[in-house]
Amino acid sequence: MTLTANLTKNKLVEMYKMMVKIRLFEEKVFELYAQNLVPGTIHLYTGQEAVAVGVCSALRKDDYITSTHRGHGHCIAKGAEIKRVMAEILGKKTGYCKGKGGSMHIADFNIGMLGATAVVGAGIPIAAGAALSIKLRKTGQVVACFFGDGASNQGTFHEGINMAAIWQLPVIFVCENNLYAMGTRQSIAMKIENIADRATAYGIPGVVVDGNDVLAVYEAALSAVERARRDEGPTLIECKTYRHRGHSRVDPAKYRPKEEVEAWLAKDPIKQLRERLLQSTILTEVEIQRIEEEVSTEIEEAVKYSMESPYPAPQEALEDVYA
Amino acid sequence: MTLTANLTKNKLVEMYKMMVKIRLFEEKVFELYAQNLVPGTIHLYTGQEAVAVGVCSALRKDDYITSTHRGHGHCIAKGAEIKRVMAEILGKKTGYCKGKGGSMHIADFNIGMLGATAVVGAGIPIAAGAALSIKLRKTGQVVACFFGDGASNQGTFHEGINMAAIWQLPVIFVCENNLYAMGTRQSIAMKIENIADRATAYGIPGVVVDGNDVLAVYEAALSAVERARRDEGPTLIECKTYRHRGHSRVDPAKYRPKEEVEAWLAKDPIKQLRERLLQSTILTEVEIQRIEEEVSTEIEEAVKYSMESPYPAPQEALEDVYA
Amino acid sequence: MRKISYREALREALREEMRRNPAVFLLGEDIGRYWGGAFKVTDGLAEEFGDDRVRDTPISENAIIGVAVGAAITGMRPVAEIMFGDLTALAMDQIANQAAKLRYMFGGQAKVPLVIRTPFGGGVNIAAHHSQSLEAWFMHVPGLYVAVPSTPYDAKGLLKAAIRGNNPVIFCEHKLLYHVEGEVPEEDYIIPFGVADIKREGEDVTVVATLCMVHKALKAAEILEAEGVSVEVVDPRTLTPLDKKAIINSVKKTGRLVAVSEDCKTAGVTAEIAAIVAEEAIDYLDAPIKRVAEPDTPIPFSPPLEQYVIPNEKAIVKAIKEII
Amino acid sequence: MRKISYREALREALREEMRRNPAVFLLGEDIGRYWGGAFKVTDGLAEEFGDDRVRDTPISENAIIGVAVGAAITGMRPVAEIMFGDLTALAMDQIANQAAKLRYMFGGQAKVPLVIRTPFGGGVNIAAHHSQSLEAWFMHVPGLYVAVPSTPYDAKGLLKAAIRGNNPVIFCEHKLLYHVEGEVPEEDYIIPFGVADIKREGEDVTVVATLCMVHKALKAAEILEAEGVSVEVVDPRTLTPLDKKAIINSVKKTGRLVAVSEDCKTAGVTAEIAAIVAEEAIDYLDAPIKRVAEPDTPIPFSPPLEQYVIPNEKAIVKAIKEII
Ligand SMILES: Cc1ncc(C[n+]2csc(CCOP(=O)(O)OP(=O)(O)O)c2C)c(N)n1
Ligand SMILES: Cc1ncc(C[n+]2csc(CCOP(=O)(O)OP(=O)(O)O)c2C)c(N)n1
Ligand SMILES: [Mg+2]
Ligand SMILES: [Mg+2]
Repeated sequence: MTLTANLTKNKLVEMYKMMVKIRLFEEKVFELYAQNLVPGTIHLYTGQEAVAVGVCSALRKDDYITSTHRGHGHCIAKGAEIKRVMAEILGKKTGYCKGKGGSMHIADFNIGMLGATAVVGAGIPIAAGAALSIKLRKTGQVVACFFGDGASNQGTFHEGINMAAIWQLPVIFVCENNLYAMGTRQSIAMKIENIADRATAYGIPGVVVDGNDVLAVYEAALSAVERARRDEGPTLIECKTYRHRGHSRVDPAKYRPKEEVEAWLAKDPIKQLRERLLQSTILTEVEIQRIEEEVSTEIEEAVKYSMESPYPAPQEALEDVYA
Repeated sequence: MTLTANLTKNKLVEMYKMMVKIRLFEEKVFELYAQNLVPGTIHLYTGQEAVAVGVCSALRKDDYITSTHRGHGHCIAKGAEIKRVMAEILGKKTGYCKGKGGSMHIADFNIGMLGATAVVGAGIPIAAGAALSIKLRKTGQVVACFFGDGASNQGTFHEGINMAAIWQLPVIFVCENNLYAMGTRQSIAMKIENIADRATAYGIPGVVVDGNDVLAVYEAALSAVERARRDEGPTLIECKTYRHRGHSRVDPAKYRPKEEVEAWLAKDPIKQLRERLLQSTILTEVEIQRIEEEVSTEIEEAVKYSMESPYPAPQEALEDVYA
Repeated sequence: MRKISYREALREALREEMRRNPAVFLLGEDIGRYWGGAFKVTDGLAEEFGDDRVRDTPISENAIIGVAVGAAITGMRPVAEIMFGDLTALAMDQIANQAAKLRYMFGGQAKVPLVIRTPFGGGVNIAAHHSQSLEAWFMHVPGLYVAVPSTPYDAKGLLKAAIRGNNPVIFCEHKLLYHVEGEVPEEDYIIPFGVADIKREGEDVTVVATLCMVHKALKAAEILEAEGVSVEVVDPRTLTPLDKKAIINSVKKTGRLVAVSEDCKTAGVTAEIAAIVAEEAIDYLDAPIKRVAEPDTPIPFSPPLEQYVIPNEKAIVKAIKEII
Repeated sequence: MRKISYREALREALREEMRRNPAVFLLGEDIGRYWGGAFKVTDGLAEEFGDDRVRDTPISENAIIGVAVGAAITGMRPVAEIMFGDLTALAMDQIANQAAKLRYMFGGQAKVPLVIRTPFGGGVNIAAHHSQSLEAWFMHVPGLYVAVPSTPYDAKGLLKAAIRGNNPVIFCEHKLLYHVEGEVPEEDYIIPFGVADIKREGEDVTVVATLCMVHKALKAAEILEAEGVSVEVVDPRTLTPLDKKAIINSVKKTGRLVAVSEDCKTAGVTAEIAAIVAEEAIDYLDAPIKRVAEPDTPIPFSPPLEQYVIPNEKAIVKAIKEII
């Protein structure tokens, strides 16, 4: 991992801090889950932090993102308040969706986070539509659309990216290839190695990037975003990465060979960036320590806030069906 | 167009005759339609005969095909009786589907014609499924799946071909690229020129072939079929062709430039084969004349048969819902 | 008042709303300058508004709706056309799981001002994949509105209301109605959703019908008038929201209900109409409820078969007579 | 008799039918050796029958069904799993337009022996995209059968019947039933489609319920027994074909009907049940029909919200009391 000339020290530190925030947030969610405090299921983002942070760091505040069942990281990287993310995950009235959405459906329209859909692949045409809207309204925004390797086998991938391509829409398609869709290895579900090669089918560029190298992700995203903003159309970016935990809840992920897991844990994106920042003396051990403390404090506050928040009143279930 | 060593004289003459049969059949359907004798709509195959005939000539009798709204040619090429095809188009009880299906839903399971679906692209996973069945039953058959350029933008194309690829199924995907989906030029609906390039996305071979050259189609199909029969998996074959008439019924096809139409009419697949057969003295003018007469007679008989056939009784509408 | 066709009424609604609000745009297969829509509803609009606002799409129904959803939640007002109602089956995820539910899932953050126009119904011999009536599927999806205009007047007023509204609407047209003419004022008007129209007043029996069936019910009413039976024809105009009150009030007056719809009988539109009355107005009934609908079969191709399954005025007359 | 869970009963049915007939095979996402199905129904089957017959698929719902259709019409007997019932929306074209209609369109040439297993229902806090009950959509599709087993016994017998039959079946399971135990004989048996089961006999009111709601209806019946009200609980077991006779006979006896289902009320399962009785047995009714179902909202995530929308025994008791 080399540091890039494009990034100020501040930005690098911000990115590092954001990755730590996502990591510690997710570990806290896991902890709460283990204590039976989180209803339903959860899909943690640990291990993939470099993707959300690398991509969102290349976006403007008013740019949009769309997200998935594994979306906490995307929300936080786009700038969501973690206390409201946590409150939503706990089903509280103070959550972003008033408890109606939960972990799999967080949205914050104020920061351009257009929401997570739990139907795998369904966000792809929606992202293309937001990009069409941008183009028609001429606002110069860009959309980043996150989805997994598994999602790339859905019809929506084909139809949605094709439409974005023909209309040259300002959207970047970010495939987080963490090698598995639940217990299904990529090689069981497709014959090709690089999902980025599917870009050929639509006449758009496809790029493979080390998804555990936040700077590489950032650079790839930035150039795709700039391309989109120049009205040159979409790019498909495949980020090779790995989830540290099982797919959801209680999945022990026994389908993954031990050596594979270890190899990927050794490539932990946060550790990699930390080492680089230390080496290049952008951060000291003490500063790193301080960042972790700050983040931990913020998370503790978020937990406190969301634990103390009330549940919605039952009849609120009847609200928000129609505008 | 060069004649291929693989083909006996007999087979060449048969292929020629089959193309003529489809052409004259379709012109007869058009005539009947103009006389208000055909209910509903029709999508004629004229101009594309080389595709159905080239492909079906490479198949065994017990191989399967799936078809589309533009399916008369596929049926006939696979060996359907034209009188029963015509009867179905006219809504008669003697038709292949007892009048329940009509032009867009002809099937003849006895000859491996697994039927036409009028939902564009829907036949693609169905064909893959028939191929899976073959593989599980170990019968050594192959499936040929016909669909249009427009269909290649459907999610079913992506999902169905991907599944066929990963399971290495004995199916050949035949895209009849006639440049238009209704009034929509290919270039409006996709950025790429060769639909065959989409094969890359699935890790299977993609081949472009002159769809107006029946021998080229035959060769491409044959090698794909042999590959499939060797259990090496699917191939995507794109046949560049053109429909001579409008999309359906009364479409005057004004969206097509005159020069384009003329250029393609000059490449008429039947004319091309006829010239070649004459040149190589495989057929004489007289024999060609005789073939046309034979075919015309057969078609007149089919018309008579189907015109004289009764309509189904109204209450038959209630039959065949469940097995 | 001038008369125009249902098709023209729809086109006028689109044109007026596109002029009125630049956020309104159209997308769908072959709706643009090369074809003008399979049923010519959008004919000429690309010429006025350009290809950007009258956008031809690839054959990708699920993405057409998905793209429209994405545009709708970010400030546009898309009107998507699905060429045949049967093909909504390909887009059910984006319609029922995304368009209809995003607002709710996101706690009210999203607004989804999206209209999906699509023609349902049989009668033109294009068989099982191009002839269904699937309104009931959409009635069963909270978060969606369902419009079912039977006349040019209703078509225009409802479509304008749909486009100006902030909720996703399945706007159900009918292939056999496009050429039907009727009075339509030149002035701007909208028809609010959830307000039924009594298409004919009567005393002896209430017929609730939609789309083509309104016209067949009116014919049945005329036939029966000669026999001294007075039929009230209630056209809900939107199935969601449904003007229950109008239906119940009519049944209170007549004491008899025949629910008529072109869809398959089981779990169809008429089931819901019947159930509402059985729940909320059973005491006013003087006879069993009757449903007139298609038998539970796909739509066959051959004309005599198709005519057999599509309900006609005779079937309505028969049903009425059975409970009079 | 030995007791096993609903999940085990389903697995046994699959195992026995796979042993019995080599044409039976399974396909779906994560049903194979690495996961054994999201709800573990197929756990262990890949080990016995191999990956070819217990086939993991990509995340491609429409093609899963399409592939199954192609296999079914060429001699195989696929059992496809759609991981969550909500995702049938992605496969509606292959389910409703292809699987259900091919036989008819082709004039009876095709046989489509295809079973689609999928879990519906809420109660586990996984929100709007993983909790719906969509049986009514499928009841509205002629050519399909719809099974709704409420007990391990029914689950096994109906699944075996589904696999041996020659028609496409949507086999609706319920997430909250998988762990429920009940008596299941060791011997081979099948339960024919279209035969309701009176889960409890009673005199005063008929409750028609399916899936989880059968158990809640039985609880309601117990509660009311203490108050001297005798409730009959009719479980149709299959919604298509529907045992109308059993429902009507019960209503003839009790004079009262409460239809209960977990789906959204409008145009849902209870609408059809109510409509049938309003058409065919209204004269036997001593009170209005009642429907107990979910309000017309998507399923919310937060536990108090979700509990509010899912019908429970209290709601059933209340509805019964309103008409007693
Ligand atoms: C259309 C659809 N099919 C199946 C599921 C169940 N499911 C939830 S997540 C998941 C795996 C997704 O894999 P991938 O896209 O690679 O994302 P990842 O979980 O690896 O982040 C599946 C199958 C779903 N939610 N939506
Ligand atoms: C899924 C679907 N969308 C739209 C239609 C309406 N339609 C019928 S044929 C057709 C064009 C198909 O184009 P292509 O696949 O290129 O086949 P061609 O007609 O050129 O043979 C369309 C849009 C349909 N039948 N199915
Ligand atoms: Mg993955
Ligand atoms: Mg074409």
